[in-house]
Amino acid sequence: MTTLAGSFTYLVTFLLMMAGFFIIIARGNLIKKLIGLGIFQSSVYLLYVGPAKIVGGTAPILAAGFTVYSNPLPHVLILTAIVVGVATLALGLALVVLIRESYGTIEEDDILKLDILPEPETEQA
Amino acid sequence: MRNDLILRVVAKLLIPFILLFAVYVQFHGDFGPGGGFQAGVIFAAGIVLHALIFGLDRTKTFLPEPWVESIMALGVLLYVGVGLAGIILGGNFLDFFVLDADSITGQHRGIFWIEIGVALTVAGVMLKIFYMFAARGPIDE
Amino acid sequence: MSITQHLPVLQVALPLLAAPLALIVRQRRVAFAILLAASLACLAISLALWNHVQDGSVISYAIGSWPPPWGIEYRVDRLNAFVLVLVSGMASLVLLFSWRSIEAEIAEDRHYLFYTMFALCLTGLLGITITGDAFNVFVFLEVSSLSTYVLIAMGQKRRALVAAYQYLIMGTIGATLIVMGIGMLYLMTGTLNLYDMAERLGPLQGQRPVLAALAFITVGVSLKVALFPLHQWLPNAYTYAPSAVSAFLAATATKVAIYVLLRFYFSVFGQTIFLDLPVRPLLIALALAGMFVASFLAIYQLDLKRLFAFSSVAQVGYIVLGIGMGNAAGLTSSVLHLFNHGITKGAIFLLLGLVVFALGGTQLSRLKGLGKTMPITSIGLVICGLSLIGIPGTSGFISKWYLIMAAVELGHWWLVFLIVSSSLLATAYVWKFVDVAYFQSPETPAAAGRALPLTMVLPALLLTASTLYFGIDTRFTIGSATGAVASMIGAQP
Amino acid sequence: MNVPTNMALLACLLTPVIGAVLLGLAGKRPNLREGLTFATAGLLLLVVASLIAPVMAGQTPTLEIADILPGLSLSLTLEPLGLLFALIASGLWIVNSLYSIGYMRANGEANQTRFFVFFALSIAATMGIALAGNFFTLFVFYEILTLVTFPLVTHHGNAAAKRSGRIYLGVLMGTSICLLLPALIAIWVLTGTTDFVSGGILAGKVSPALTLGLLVLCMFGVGKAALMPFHFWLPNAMVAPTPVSALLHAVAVVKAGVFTVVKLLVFIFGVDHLAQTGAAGWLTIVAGITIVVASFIALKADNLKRRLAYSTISQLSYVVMAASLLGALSMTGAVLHIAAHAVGKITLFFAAGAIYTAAHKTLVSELRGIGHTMPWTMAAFSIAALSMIGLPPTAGFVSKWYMLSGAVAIEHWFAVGVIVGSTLLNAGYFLPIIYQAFFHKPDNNSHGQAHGEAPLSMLVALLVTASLTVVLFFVAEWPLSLARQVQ
Amino acid sequence: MESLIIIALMVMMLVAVWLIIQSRNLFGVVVLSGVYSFLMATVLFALDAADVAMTEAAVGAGLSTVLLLGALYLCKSEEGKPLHRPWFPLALSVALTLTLMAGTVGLPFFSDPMAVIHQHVVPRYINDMPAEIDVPNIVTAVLASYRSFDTLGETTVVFTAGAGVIALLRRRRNGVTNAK
Repeated sequence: MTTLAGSFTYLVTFLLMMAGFFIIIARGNLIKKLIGLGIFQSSVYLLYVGPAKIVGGTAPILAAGFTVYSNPLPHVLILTAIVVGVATLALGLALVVLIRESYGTIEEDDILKLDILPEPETEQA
Repeated sequence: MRNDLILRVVAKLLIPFILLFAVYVQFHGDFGPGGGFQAGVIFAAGIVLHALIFGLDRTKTFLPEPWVESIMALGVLLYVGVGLAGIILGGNFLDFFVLDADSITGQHRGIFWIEIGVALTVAGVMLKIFYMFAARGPIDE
Repeated sequence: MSITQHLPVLQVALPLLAAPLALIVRQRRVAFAILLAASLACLAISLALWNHVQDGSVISYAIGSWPPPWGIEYRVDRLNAFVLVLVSGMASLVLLFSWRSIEAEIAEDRHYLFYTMFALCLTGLLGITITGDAFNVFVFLEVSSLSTYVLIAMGQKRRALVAAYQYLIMGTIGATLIVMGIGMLYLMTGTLNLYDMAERLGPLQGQRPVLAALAFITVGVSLKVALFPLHQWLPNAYTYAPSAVSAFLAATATKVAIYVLLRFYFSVFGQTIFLDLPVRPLLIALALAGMFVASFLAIYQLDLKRLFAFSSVAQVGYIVLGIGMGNAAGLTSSVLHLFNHGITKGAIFLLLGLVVFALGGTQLSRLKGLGKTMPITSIGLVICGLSLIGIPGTSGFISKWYLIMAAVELGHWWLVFLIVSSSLLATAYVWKFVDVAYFQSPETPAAAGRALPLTMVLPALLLTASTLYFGIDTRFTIGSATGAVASMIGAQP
Repeated sequence: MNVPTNMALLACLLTPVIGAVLLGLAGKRPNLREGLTFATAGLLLLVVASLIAPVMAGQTPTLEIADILPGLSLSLTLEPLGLLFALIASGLWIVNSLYSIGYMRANGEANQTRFFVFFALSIAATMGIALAGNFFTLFVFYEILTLVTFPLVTHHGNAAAKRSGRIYLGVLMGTSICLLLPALIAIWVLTGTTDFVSGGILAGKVSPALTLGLLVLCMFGVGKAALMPFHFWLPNAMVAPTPVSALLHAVAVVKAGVFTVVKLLVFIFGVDHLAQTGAAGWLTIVAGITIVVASFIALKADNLKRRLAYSTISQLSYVVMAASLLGALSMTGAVLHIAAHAVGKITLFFAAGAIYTAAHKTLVSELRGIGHTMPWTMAAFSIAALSMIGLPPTAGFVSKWYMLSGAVAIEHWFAVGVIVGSTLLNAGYFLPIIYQAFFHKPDNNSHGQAHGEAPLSMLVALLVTASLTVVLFFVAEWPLSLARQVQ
Repeated sequence: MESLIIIALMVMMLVAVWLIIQSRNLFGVVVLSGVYSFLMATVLFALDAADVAMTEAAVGAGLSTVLLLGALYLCKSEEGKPLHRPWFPLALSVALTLTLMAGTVGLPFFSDPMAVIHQHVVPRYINDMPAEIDVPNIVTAVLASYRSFDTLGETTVVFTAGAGVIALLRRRRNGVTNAK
């Protein structure tokens, strides 16, 4: 098995990672940044789950007639990772909503412009 | 769309099944894919559907916000409680062997309860988040 | 079975229990009481653990009675016992402080949520510190991070929201990089237990994935440490967060991140890894850059909170510099400064909390003549400032002493010079406060704010006093630090 | 070591501190405050004096305060040199308080309580330096002294005070942290100790080259010794009230500097070690140059206090140079000169302050005929000036004599030349003042308004110190006996 | 064969991501991200990670999309600004990725049964679990018993998110109780 064919999951992992990272730093829209962040996080799934697969094996659920199972441990870990992802997204979006309420925009550079102006002495709504 | 008859009827029929499916996923988790987390999400989805069709206020009548908050907390409490039970019964934290004379049964018991804890918290949180977002109208200045 | 052998897990379980309880009661007094009890218990536990491991023994606790590496192991040695003491101690003090402090800064109906979040943050930090399982580190890192974002966003100004958002983005990137590194290590070793990992990495030294994992983890943790140039999130976060939160974060969050770095470098990879990658020169370079650039930026700040936030970035430089030098003295200085600077910065931000409480803000323009209006507070700030500079008699001097000693041992005289000259920059930004507080008179003669409650003054002064105390009586700090370093270097595969 | 003497050491440290606290509390009632100042100062002098006997008897009382780091402790020890310094500081404190009270009240200075409190604290720090048992302890108190004198230097709090305050802090802290601290740590790393041991601790442990390096770090690191090019903080500190200048120049700060220099040369580097390695040769040259250059600047200065400041710089370098000659005689001279210069220079500043208070004059050129209106002040001034020049019957003569003969003894003709030459320069910038003061008629132009002597307390103070200058000449034997023990 | 399906799905994922990068219509982006998550779920399923797939489908494709749409609705912001100065970020991310990719050479190959991850800790989960815990779904066993503490942490993370959202979005009855 050649290196490339053997490591295509890794290849995809890093392509996704790159894409997500690019969206995060290149895009000014706060929601889009969060989507990029989501892609960045999800790239990890493949890093873990990819190598766990054994061709010809089956899902790690004991059943008669199967002897080869894929590796369950990475699955467990990634379950956690997914949950962390959505938790982060929820908080991020909550922040975005509040930012929208108090700044009136969710474009990064507009916000930075507003922050240069002196702070209106009203607390955030 | 609140007063779309067909939608209401379909929902009335659908929601119980969704909740039932949630329960199935919850307890079938030991055998097939699924478990507390997925069950919690599906359960929340059912309630959310109800809220979307019959309106948030009606949903809140049988599932008020404070309850939801308490449910999220109860899930974690239950989980930690199972852990501490392990200590009280002379094992380590989250030690399921000691939960029953027969260690296998003990394991099953422990898994059962913590899965419920997970389901409670997840369902509670998902609902709460939905409530929070729904309670905020779009902003216009 | 005695309760004592369950102390390691209770260290984390108690605050974890306190969080949902605080949410259920929905009542600030009860929530506060629950949390104070929990954090004091944590402090007691951490001291007991610290005391237990001082003879060099290691406590290992198998959660669920599953032996490592199959189950998750809690493992306490002299290094993380020391950090546990710092974290839980600061938590108790800051909590006491927050009781009145948040009244002025957070809406009444959110106080119980503040305490819930605080409990979760504490849980996360303690969990990171005590666990012996790589993935568990990540999970609790997220618990602490998520709660931190919320705590920061609870600040009064709307900029707090943006600060929290920026931190959320950078923090998540960091955490993801860390989990990637952990994943690679898992793929190479097949285990997640840090110490099992260390053994199985032995024969793999120098293999590319291991080095890549090192890179991932270093960068990821550096984001959390706010190591220059990955520090952008820190100044805003510290500036706009509620006072109590700033104090707690400044004293513990970055410190725990540094602990993670130490743990992975010395307990997992082992020092031989440094032969394969130029990590040390890199760390030294970044640390120096941070020390100077951040100090320079600090000099030009107009808000005292922000000024000291930048100084935090600079001080992190000192800690990382010690790691970069990597000899016993250097590591000792890092662990020492981790503790000493935690105390000092905690004190500073609590004192600033007093200023906010009394005057409503920390812009230098508001602080003219502070030496007259709030004499004790400003003297406290001056003392802590001296500790930042490293004047003898303060705790800062002790850690700086070891740092310079490390450089002398290595014969890096240029480094000695750079270290001391950077502390002159510290003098410059501390002077800035002195100038405003003592040489400028307030425009409005009656600038004296409202009376300060004892529950706020007490923790602040206690920390200020200990800044001085640990500068004179160093048996506890140096004893623990040297012990920690011994356990680190001993833990090499 | 019997308990009482140890406790006496601690008492030396604590008396002024406690005094400071009480002063702060008594702030509201000036008379009580001043009374406390005297009580504290007197008590301190008694405590120090009580230590003379044991030290003369050859004891060295020692006291461990705290172990800061393994093998590095805050500890106090008393040896002859320290005793001499402690005596000077505590003795002159009394006189200085007497003077300060008059000065502060006559000139209606603000924040007098703060002034007296920090004055007491700086005395405490000075005691710490004098009694330091090792280099580390000395360094600690050295820094503390810088910090507690800072509020005194910036007493007026105006722009000028702030500027000179920043220079004061910058130079003293910069030099000590950037040069002295690395040297200290290096010495600790190399030898494993920083204790003051007669004969030094470097001998045999450190290569000549490294010794030279460390010496450079230490000598320039002690910014308080005002060795050029780190001297300029001293003239800048002139903005402070005159009692503070007296403190800086005579009682505490610069004395602490030269004291540190001698202490390091004798007890850390070791005279013999330096002699063998020849590492101290450059120091003689630098000190000599400082003496001459400073004297020339003094010659040009028209502002009286400025002239005195530069005279101080050159006088300090006498001590440094004499010590750097490493001969027994010159060392004795150096130690003695610390005392001689102290009493002399404090008199001069008292006089300058008195003139300012009574006649509001600060320029030398304004002093024509002032001897007629302020005879006592100018008489004292003249005596002190003679001591500075080094003429009998004053203390300055004795110390200078020892230094000169020390230089001759080891045939170091550069040093001899410097001493002789600078003596002429000293005469050059002091004698004209005296001559004008007494033998010119006061020119009755604009500011010739009638004025008498300064307030009594000030007059008394400066007469006391002036007479001390003379007394030291006649009873030079017992300070000498102390000084001789410093080897 | 299996591998080919997986690769095909992955390619589709990459296409979805490419479209996400390109598009400025936020609504479209959100939908696309849902599609992406769904593809991810199928990939995971093809990789025999049934539980993960199910979760990703429910959470990634379902919940996240709902949340995003909700936020979009609240923010009333459909159009992202045009991409500005993309070259520096692009260079940065490419450089980062290449360096990291270099590191992966030497990781175990896809579906290599001899890889250490299949050899070390896991065998006990697969072989001894029936005797120790005896539930058919090994993932459940590991998740709920062997590594139940991680799951506690996971639950705590969810709880944190929930409490956090309350703390942030709860409408204030009274402003900051500042005066006193």
